[in-house]
Amino acid sequence: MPTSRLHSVILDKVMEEASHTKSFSFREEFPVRPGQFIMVWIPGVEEVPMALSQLGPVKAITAKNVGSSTEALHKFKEGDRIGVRGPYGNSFDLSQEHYLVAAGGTGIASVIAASEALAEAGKKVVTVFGAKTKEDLILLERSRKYGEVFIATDDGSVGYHGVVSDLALKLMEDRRFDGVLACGPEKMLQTLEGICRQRDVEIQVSMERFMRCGIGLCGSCSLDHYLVCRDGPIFKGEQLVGLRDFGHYRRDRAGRRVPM
Amino acid sequence: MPTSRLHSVILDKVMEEASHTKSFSFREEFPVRPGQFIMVWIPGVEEVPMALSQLGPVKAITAKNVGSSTEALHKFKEGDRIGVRGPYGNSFDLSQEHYLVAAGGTGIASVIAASEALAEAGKKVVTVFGAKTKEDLILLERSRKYGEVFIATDDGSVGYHGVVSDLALKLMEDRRFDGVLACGPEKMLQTLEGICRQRDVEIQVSMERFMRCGIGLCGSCSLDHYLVCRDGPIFKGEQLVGLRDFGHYRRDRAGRRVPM
Amino acid sequence: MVEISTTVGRLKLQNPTMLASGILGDSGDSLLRVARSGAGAVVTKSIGREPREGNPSPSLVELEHGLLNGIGLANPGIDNYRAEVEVALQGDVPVIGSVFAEDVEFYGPLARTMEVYGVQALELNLSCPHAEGLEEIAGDADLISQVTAEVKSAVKVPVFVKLSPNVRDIALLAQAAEEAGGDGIIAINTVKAMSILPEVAKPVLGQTMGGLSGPAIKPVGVRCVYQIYEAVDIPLVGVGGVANGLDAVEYIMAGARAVQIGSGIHYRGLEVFEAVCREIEAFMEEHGYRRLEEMVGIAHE
Amino acid sequence: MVEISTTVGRLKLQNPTMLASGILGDSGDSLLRVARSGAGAVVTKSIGREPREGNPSPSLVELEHGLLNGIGLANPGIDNYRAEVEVALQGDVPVIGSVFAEDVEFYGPLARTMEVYGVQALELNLSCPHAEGLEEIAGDADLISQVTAEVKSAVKVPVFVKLSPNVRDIALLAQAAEEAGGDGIIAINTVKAMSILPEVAKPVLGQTMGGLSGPAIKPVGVRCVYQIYEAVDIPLVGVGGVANGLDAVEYIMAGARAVQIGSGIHYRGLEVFEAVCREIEAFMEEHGYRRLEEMVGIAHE
Ligand SMILES: Cc1cc2nc3c(=O)[nH]c(=O)nc-3n(C[C@H](O)[C@H](O)[C@H](O)COP(=O)(O)OP(=O)(O)OC[C@H]3O[C@@H](n4cnc5c(N)ncnc54)[C@H](O)[C@@H]3O)c2cc1C
Ligand SMILES: Cc1cc2nc3c(=O)[nH]c(=O)nc-3n(C[C@H](O)[C@H](O)[C@H](O)COP(=O)(O)OP(=O)(O)OC[C@H]3O[C@@H](n4cnc5c(N)ncnc54)[C@H](O)[C@@H]3O)c2cc1C
Ligand SMILES: Cc1cc2nc3c(=O)[nH]c(=O)nc-3n(C[C@H](O)[C@H](O)[C@H](O)COP(=O)(O)O)c2cc1C
Ligand SMILES: Cc1cc2nc3c(=O)[nH]c(=O)nc-3n(C[C@H](O)[C@H](O)[C@H](O)COP(=O)(O)O)c2cc1C
Ligand code: FES
Ligand code: FES
Repeated sequence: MPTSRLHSVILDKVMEEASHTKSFSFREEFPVRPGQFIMVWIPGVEEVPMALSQLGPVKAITAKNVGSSTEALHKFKEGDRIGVRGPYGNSFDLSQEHYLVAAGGTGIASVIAASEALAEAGKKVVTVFGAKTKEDLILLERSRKYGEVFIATDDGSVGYHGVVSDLALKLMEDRRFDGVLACGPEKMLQTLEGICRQRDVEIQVSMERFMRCGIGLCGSCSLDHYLVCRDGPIFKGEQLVGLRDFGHYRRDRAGRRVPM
Repeated sequence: MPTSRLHSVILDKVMEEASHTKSFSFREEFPVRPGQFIMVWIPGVEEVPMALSQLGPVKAITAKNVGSSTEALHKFKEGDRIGVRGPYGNSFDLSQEHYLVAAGGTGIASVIAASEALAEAGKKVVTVFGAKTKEDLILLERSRKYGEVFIATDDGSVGYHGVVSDLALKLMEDRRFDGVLACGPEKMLQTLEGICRQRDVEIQVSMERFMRCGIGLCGSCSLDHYLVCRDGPIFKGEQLVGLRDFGHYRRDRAGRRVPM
Repeated sequence: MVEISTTVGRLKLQNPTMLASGILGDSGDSLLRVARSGAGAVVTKSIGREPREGNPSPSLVELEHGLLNGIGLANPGIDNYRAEVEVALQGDVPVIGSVFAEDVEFYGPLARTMEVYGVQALELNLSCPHAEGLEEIAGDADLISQVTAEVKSAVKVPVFVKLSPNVRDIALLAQAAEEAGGDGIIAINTVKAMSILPEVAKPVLGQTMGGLSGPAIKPVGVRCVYQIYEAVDIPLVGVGGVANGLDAVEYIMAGARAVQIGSGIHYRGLEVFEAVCREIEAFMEEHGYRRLEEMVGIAHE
Repeated sequence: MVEISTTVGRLKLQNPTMLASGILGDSGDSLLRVARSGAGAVVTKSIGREPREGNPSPSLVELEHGLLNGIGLANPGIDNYRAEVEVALQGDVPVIGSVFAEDVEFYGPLARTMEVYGVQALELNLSCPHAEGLEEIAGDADLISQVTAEVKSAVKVPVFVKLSPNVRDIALLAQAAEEAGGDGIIAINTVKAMSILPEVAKPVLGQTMGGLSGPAIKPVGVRCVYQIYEAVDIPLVGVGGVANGLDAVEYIMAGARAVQIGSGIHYRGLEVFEAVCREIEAFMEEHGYRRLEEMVGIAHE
């Protein structure tokens, strides 16, 4: 797998998505499935895992400026080079017909490729998308191409005033979905997992953990006995039931188990 | 090329060919062309280049007991393991119709695969085979399967009393050959090359030099600017014309150019 | 039926494969999972006195013929590690506690704490090529002897000393460990190396230099084990580039009584332990060996 | 058009590729052929005082990720080598004479004789991992400094010192060579290694241990060049696993002003020199470098 080794790509376009979020696209052909991620190296800075928010011949990542690496990345322009390796991890199982896609914040970046694949396969997608405020809404236009979109904001600046899981619950009370795909803050995922379990709807969530290697060796990304980079990032609800860490603990850079 | 790396094979049969010569066969499938050689490791002893005297699914080498490695090899029995790597080197060009195959001593081992290939392709092969004495004649029966065989012995104990190059010349005076394939002592090859040049017959000879690597790196096998292991072991007459070393010098283990 | 159980001094192993230190070893759950995947023993991540965040990323990348890592001994620190050992111990195979320190004097207490946590043996990491302080110990026979002696007097479980190949004469260092009472030698740690990505004109690892592991270093590891076998009488464990049964046999014939596997997990998944065992057995059957022991060191004959 | 000519101290090279010592280097005809295949310079086989038959075979085998050799410095001896140098000099590229000796005091006279034969520079092999005597010099800064100083006082042509990676601190040894007047450092020689063929339970090399070259050692070579670049001011030549233009660029960015190629010939034939040059040019064009010099050491920035 030549592309899986660290190599560089030239940024094709840098797109402002929202106040603190940008998408970065690059041209490279490699086989990849919705839900997989790559390791993105900002040369001279650090390397972070990022979902592929676009999977065609032109790939893209969508990053929110929240810390040192993403801040550095946000300074990158068209024509600059970043290092990439991957794709890594497993992918969403999209074998059902009718999906609810639930995303919180930049979590949308991890699920939008699944929405696109579903739409392309002629399946039905409904998106519920939550953010703190109106300015944080990203990838909306693209999402709308794949199906209906419902919005929730913490401050009520647009759409439903409240958290995305509540909005998702309302939708699920109205309609029947075969499956839910979700990515966002872990508390949200935990709530959604509970809802789906109760309603007997299959849920798949994309998890995030601190990652060093991305290939199942360093152990940085452990979630109980799972390695998020290799066994995940996509987990079925049933895999998460009973885990000590899910929604409660993460591992820090030193490998300490710390409360979320 | 997995088989080209050193590995072991089990000796399938050990056949007494003549007083001091044995053939050792082993089963292994790999692509090989007439004239190529392998490196044969006698574990615990040394490694020597050997022609493949048989090329089918069962391969064979034919070795005369002349020194330390071949003496050790001669003690090996069916079921023992030897190390092999290869095949290495170039091969005979067999594109003509009517060949004279000239062999001296164990040199027959290097050309018999070519005779077989020619016969199988329905081409005409005449073999002239020279040896010191009757007891040294080897692979005769096989040679006869592929065409007429003429014999020369230094002591006249059978066949023509004299050297193989004289016998070859006589044959060439009687008949027209499109090409000559030869392997044997270098003086014999030199004589044959001269004869062929004069008569405008294409000659290909299989050369021997001390070899360490067999893959064109160590330089042990140099013949002027050629590497016998990589550019050879098969050389066309025209490649040898004008060389300082051909027929005159070889390189010893230290890389010294020494007279033959 | 052939017998692949083995012993490394007092340590009895159902099979000769162990998880190498630093791979998946910071969490007890992962160690347990590896144990259940068929490893004959598991070695913990090298644990130090304090939590340590390690080097900036990238800290593990795949190269063409091996892996390059500059993790820099990130670890949760000994005080946070009790729970992990306790989980790992549920695996019913020996858990070997790896420890490291920047100063010779800290090895004893660290080792003692690990022993209290319940590990069946200790591994002294004297050899990480990309963590400050450790490189000095790695090449110094006196320091190695001092560390080994201190740990030996602090604990009762067997003490194995893990050596670095980035030295002039590894056999000499193994002798120092033996003389100081070490119960076994683990060889080798990673080979000091680096990689540059030409397109961005920068070293790939955040820390610039790191350690090479995987297939590229197997011939170096086999050489080290072979040399050490001729120099000491204590048992050896081979590590470096083992990914299949023949790799393991090579180490065993060079003198190892067991092998550790790290990068091999990348190439073959967690099934590598099971697979290596089955491949060793197949080899032994084909070649008429009945007990693994018969192969130990026979390449020296 | 980009410019790949380079200099290594006083030595001017039309391109940055050289034949590494010991590959095809015992015959002048072969050196000439390599020169005509496009190498920017050729290094002779390491020549000693007496003819030397080398180690028992097998002495060069292909492993999965590199080559393992235990040739053991077989060479015709200095007295038989004049004719070879004379032929090699017809190639119109610099011929660098490599010499070795078992004793420090013999380096000077050997080097002087090579100079008389007409070589444009000398390379001191202080680093063969499988020839007795040499291993000792390889790891000893004092001996390296002594050899370098003696050769410097014996000859006028530039003197390059070739170092071994089988040491604790290669940068320290490079400093010793620099302080003693060395005009450049060549790094690295092969990595000490061995291989066992399980089916016959024997080491593969006739001499048991040998040196690993080729792709497996590139990350080690790049690391050494990078370390040495930070420690000395004299020019460096990188060697170890170069088979394509990007390999060469990696060494250059680590600090080398030229590269040597040995095992690469196995992987790509004698065309490797031409090919590497074209690939370096293509890389430079794509990335906007005009002169090779602009890339030297930039991974340190
Ligand atoms: C499989 C996977 C896929 C991912 N996909 C994406 C993606 O598509 N887009 C994306 O932006 N990030 C994604 N992340 C997170 C990403 O890897 C980084 O952790 C994040 O971008 C912050 O990196 P940083 O170095 O800039 O921040 P740091 O300096 O590491 O952190 C700064 C602060 O931000 C907090 N923080 C870390 N991550 C996040 C986050 N995701 N959201 C909010 N706060 C955070 C930290 O807790 C810290 O307080 C993904 C992570 C994983 C494991
Ligand atoms: C491409 C190639 C193919 C070869 N094919 C064969 C082959 O099919 N069968 C075979 O037997 N050998 C073959 N040889 C020669 C073989 O490699 C050995 O050199 C030879 O077998 C002697 O090895 P040894 O170690 O036993 O003898 P050594 O101990 O090396 O030599 C003992 C003595 O025998 C002499 N001697 C070396 N080679 C020969 C020879 N071929 N005939 C007569 N005297 C010799 C030496 O000069 C020396 O005096 C081939 C060589 C090459 C380069
Ligand atoms: C990601 C990674 C982390 C490592 N961490 C440690 C460590 O903490 N302690 C240690 O002694 N060795 C550590 N090592 C070295 C391994 O234990 C092992 O010696 C080396 O990787 C060679 O084995 P391999 O080729 O099977 O990987 C680490 C290796 C890797 C690849
Ligand atoms: C067959 C062979 C012979 C060698 N002989 C010598 C030698 O005589 N002197 C020397 O300094 N290095 C010798 N070397 C080492 C090479 O010059 C070079 O340093 C090493 O092979 C690494 O480069 P590579 O990976 O391009 O082969 C030899 C290497 C090989 C493979
Ligand atoms: S990130 Fe290293 S194991 Fe998952
Ligand atoms: S045998 Fe080594 S170059 Fe021919």
